Amino acid sequence: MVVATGVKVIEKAKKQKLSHNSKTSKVSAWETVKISRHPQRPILQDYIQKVFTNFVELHGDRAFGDDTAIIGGFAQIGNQKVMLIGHNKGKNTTEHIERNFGMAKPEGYRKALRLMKLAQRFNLPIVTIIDTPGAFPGLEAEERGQAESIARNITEMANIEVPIISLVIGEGGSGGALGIGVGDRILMLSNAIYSVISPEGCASILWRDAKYAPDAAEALKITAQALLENNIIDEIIKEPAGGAHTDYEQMASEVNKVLLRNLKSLSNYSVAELLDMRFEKYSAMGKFAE
Amino acid sequence: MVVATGVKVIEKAKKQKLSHNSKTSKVSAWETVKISRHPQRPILQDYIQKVFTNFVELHGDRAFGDDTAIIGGFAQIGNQKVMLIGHNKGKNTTEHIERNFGMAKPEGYRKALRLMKLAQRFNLPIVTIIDTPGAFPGLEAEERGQAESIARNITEMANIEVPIISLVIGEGGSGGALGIGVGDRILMLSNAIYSVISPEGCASILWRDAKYAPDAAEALKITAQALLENNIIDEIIKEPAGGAHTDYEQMASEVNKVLLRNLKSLSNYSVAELLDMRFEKYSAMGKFAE
Amino acid sequence: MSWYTKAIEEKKPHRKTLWVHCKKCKSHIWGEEWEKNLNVCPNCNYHDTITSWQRIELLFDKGSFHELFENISPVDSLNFTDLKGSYKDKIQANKKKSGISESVITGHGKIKGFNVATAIMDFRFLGGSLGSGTGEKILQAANFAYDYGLPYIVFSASGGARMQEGVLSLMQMAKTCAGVARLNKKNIPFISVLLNPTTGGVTASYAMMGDLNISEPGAVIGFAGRRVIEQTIGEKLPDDFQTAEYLLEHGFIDSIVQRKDMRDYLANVLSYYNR
Amino acid sequence: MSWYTKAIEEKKPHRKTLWVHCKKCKSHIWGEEWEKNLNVCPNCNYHDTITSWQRIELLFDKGSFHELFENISPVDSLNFTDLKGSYKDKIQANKKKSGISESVITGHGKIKGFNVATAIMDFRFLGGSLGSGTGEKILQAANFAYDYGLPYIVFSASGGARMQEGVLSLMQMAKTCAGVARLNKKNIPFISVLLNPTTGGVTASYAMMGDLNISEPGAVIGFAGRRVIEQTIGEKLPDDFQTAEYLLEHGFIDSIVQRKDMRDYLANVLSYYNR
Ligand SMILES: [Zn+2]
Ligand SMILES: [Zn+2]
Repeated sequence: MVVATGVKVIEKAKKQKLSHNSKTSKVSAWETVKISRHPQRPILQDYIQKVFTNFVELHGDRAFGDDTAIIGGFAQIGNQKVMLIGHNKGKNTTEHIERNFGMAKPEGYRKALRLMKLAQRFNLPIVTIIDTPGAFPGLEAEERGQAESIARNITEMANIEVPIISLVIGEGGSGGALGIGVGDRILMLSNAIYSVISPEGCASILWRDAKYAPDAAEALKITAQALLENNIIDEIIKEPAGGAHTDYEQMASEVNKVLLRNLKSLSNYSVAELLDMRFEKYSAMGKFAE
Repeated sequence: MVVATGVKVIEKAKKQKLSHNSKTSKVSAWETVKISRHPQRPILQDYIQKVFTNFVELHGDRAFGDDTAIIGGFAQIGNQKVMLIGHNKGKNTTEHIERNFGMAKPEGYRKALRLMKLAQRFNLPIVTIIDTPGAFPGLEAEERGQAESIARNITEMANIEVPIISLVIGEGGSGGALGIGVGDRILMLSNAIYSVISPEGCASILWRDAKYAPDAAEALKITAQALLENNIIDEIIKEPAGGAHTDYEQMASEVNKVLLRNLKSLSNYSVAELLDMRFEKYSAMGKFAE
Repeated sequence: MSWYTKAIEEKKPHRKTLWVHCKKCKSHIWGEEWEKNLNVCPNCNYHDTITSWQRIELLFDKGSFHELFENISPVDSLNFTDLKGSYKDKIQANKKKSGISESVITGHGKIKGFNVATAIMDFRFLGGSLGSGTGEKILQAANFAYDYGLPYIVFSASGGARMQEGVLSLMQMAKTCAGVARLNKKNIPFISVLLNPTTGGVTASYAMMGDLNISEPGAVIGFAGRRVIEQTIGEKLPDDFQTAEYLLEHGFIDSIVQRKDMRDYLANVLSYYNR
Repeated sequence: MSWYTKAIEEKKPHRKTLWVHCKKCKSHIWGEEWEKNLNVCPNCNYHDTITSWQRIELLFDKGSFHELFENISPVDSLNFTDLKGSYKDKIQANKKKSGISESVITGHGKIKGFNVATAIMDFRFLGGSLGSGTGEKILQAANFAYDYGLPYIVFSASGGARMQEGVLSLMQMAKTCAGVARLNKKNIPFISVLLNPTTGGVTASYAMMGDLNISEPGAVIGFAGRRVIEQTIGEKLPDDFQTAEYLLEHGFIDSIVQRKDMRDYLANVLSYYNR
């Protein structure tokens, strides 16, 4: 059912290709949103299987629990060993519920930070995979410090002494994405989105009605292309025509190639250079008048 | 009621002075246990008022809660500014319950560690005051990592880059005491106790009956004098005749004097020297054959 | 125009209101009394919003505050337009309304003799939202603290990230926290004062990262919005949810300080910094 | 006597038992099958205790293990005597019974080619309790790891602190953790394997401080005793309370590994250490 709807969206998107945004012949922002949320879109689990080998999953935040919305562990890509950390939405209704649709709680972010520090101890570069509608907006999450856990990750990631690559594979939902998304390279799949607020949320605040989500999506500049132009991300990984879900193998092979290239280029820097570059990178973010 | 019993104990203790342990004219280990638990014995609150000035209490572990069984904050002793952290049992039934009888939960130990790291940032020596029957043995405390929180404190205290002085003012109850008790100087009031297990607990395991607690207390060598002889502690602060509760002012003045002297002597070392000495101190603990 | 003149100028519009209506207890308070009481209700202790300049006047030694980075102001880099108009127009309107050019004032000054770098958010300017200009100023002030080895105090009052700047706004969370991270590494104290309200992306970045997190009574501090959470869990939330008192109990706030005591409290805390 | 001979010698008493009675599912298993299955019940997967030397044989490359600090043994420094006799006599009896002289074997060896320093606790010796000798050996092995830059793996199986040594025993928690703290500072991995049972002061010190905490299925791991907690809260505890599975769910264990897979698992993890 969900799948069918998703497929329909894609068909519609293909048809509208030329009509809506003709001068660049790209799909509209809202259509990109739909592709990024496509029920058959490959998720972290798929990349673990197709891009990485020898995955050793590690569990727990050492304080409260093990949040299954975030997965992490040792993994290998080619000959390169890394710490892999990412949101996992799950592939079907059972898994969606089990994984809380990839919406992490404080213990998820704290597990992620623990594993990043473990990566530092083992001297392994970190790859984070972002795919979440956002951090979980629940009572207990709030009580246990949803804000604190994201804030701490963002802060400590600035000081982590190994390379960090973040890749947005689907939805980059606001603080919930950024909580594992501070790095030396920010990559996005070509139909992924990254936004400060969901288009629906933005529309219901600024347009006073969620049905204006397509307008909000457009205004928020959440597509990979727009983010590249605004110097938020470093590189776009091209998806197969029709979207990542149409060809898992090709998608995986692209991701593999681009990750390896970026890992290699980051391996040339000393820790001090790396941290300076990371600081400069984030210092330069944003546009203002002076 | 409780008070009366306590006072009776002391009276009894005084009478038995010569009978029980005549060759050293000291009270027995079990009588010391009773003095250390005396309901009118000064607790952390009293020392905060009488030894320290300008106390700024700081709250919270930044992850789950604020455990009132452990109090911490900036404080001044003489002209010396410190981070003060300690168990607080409370002074009456209402407070006992509120403070959980000084039995801390994981969030208490985590608050303590947070404040120790804050002390490091502010470059303040740390004074910890120990007075607990033990860490709280509850279901939720266990779930949230009672063991982990104590283990982490013990481990990280080895690396804290400011001087640490620990003073046992009443009961030093096992891991619950040690969780804030690793330091460069371990001091004890003369009627305080420090034990790996409560005499009652030890008796019920090794004597198969808690009523043998006095024998267990003797066997466990839990008095300040015995611990000094076994090189566990560095110095005993003499209590007023009859126990600390008989003269708060004199007790406070002794504590003040000894803390200041130890703070001064520790201020002479570099961070590297301090950590080396601390490592050597703990490396030397224990007796074995080779 | 000196900081002091600015603060005085600002007060004028308030003086026009003869009676103030307390948002919490609904009592009517004589305007002058309200102001004399630092915009705190004498009846119920409700701590109402004050402007950045009022706070500076309240906290800093007379004449000691020096503004920095004051020329930074927002630009509408995404050409963002919603139903109510363009972000560009909003910026102009907010500048005019508030007399300041971003949602934060940054600078350095003395609190009872203790030198600090500081950033004071102003809820009047686009709801204190975190835009690129805000982030730049908060980072620059952190860098100033870093360069001069000064404790850094940030006073937050914000509805969160500034939607009209899209992901550029989101990234200000990382940008400001990168500044905090450098202070951490150099063991320079960072004190966060979370004022009513501090929510969303500001709470989930620098505001929650204080070596000390301090608040005022009753301040609302949270990540997700109350309504969103109620929709998610399908229940009504407790009344004190996301108040400073609630956060203290849950371990995220070191202490709640009355507005009138804040200056003494901060000075006292600063006196413990020993480097 | 070489380590290998020791391991072989040790097995003999087991061979005497023709049938083993599984403590969990109560089935009777043919002794040889039980042993071949590494003291794991082929019926219900119950992981029964094995001795330190059996574990060494199971995990380390043949002939690669070298024992260190083997002469360290307990002394009765407090002249501790309870109803059942003196600690001195207990030490002798335990030495004789187990053929080892403390509750832990320490040394270095190779796991599928990866060099490590290691400590393997033995529950047969005074319930694997943490005495001064135990602490000394665990610290010395940590120091060996520190000096040679080797990952350190500790296998815990312990009832906790050794009461008969009083506070000397309690201080072994701090002593061993001081060793772990030095490894942390030098970024040398510390891997903790928590075996059935790991409780009390051992759980509340080094055993819980692994960069990775690993366990075997069903292992009991806890701080306070089950009975003490039930008395405190006045309720019966859930059946799986303080099992490895329970701890995994609550965030304290990275993974639960079958005994037969432990060697491969550890080697795999060690392959990720990149210094
Ligand atoms: Zn009011
Ligand atoms: Zn069985």
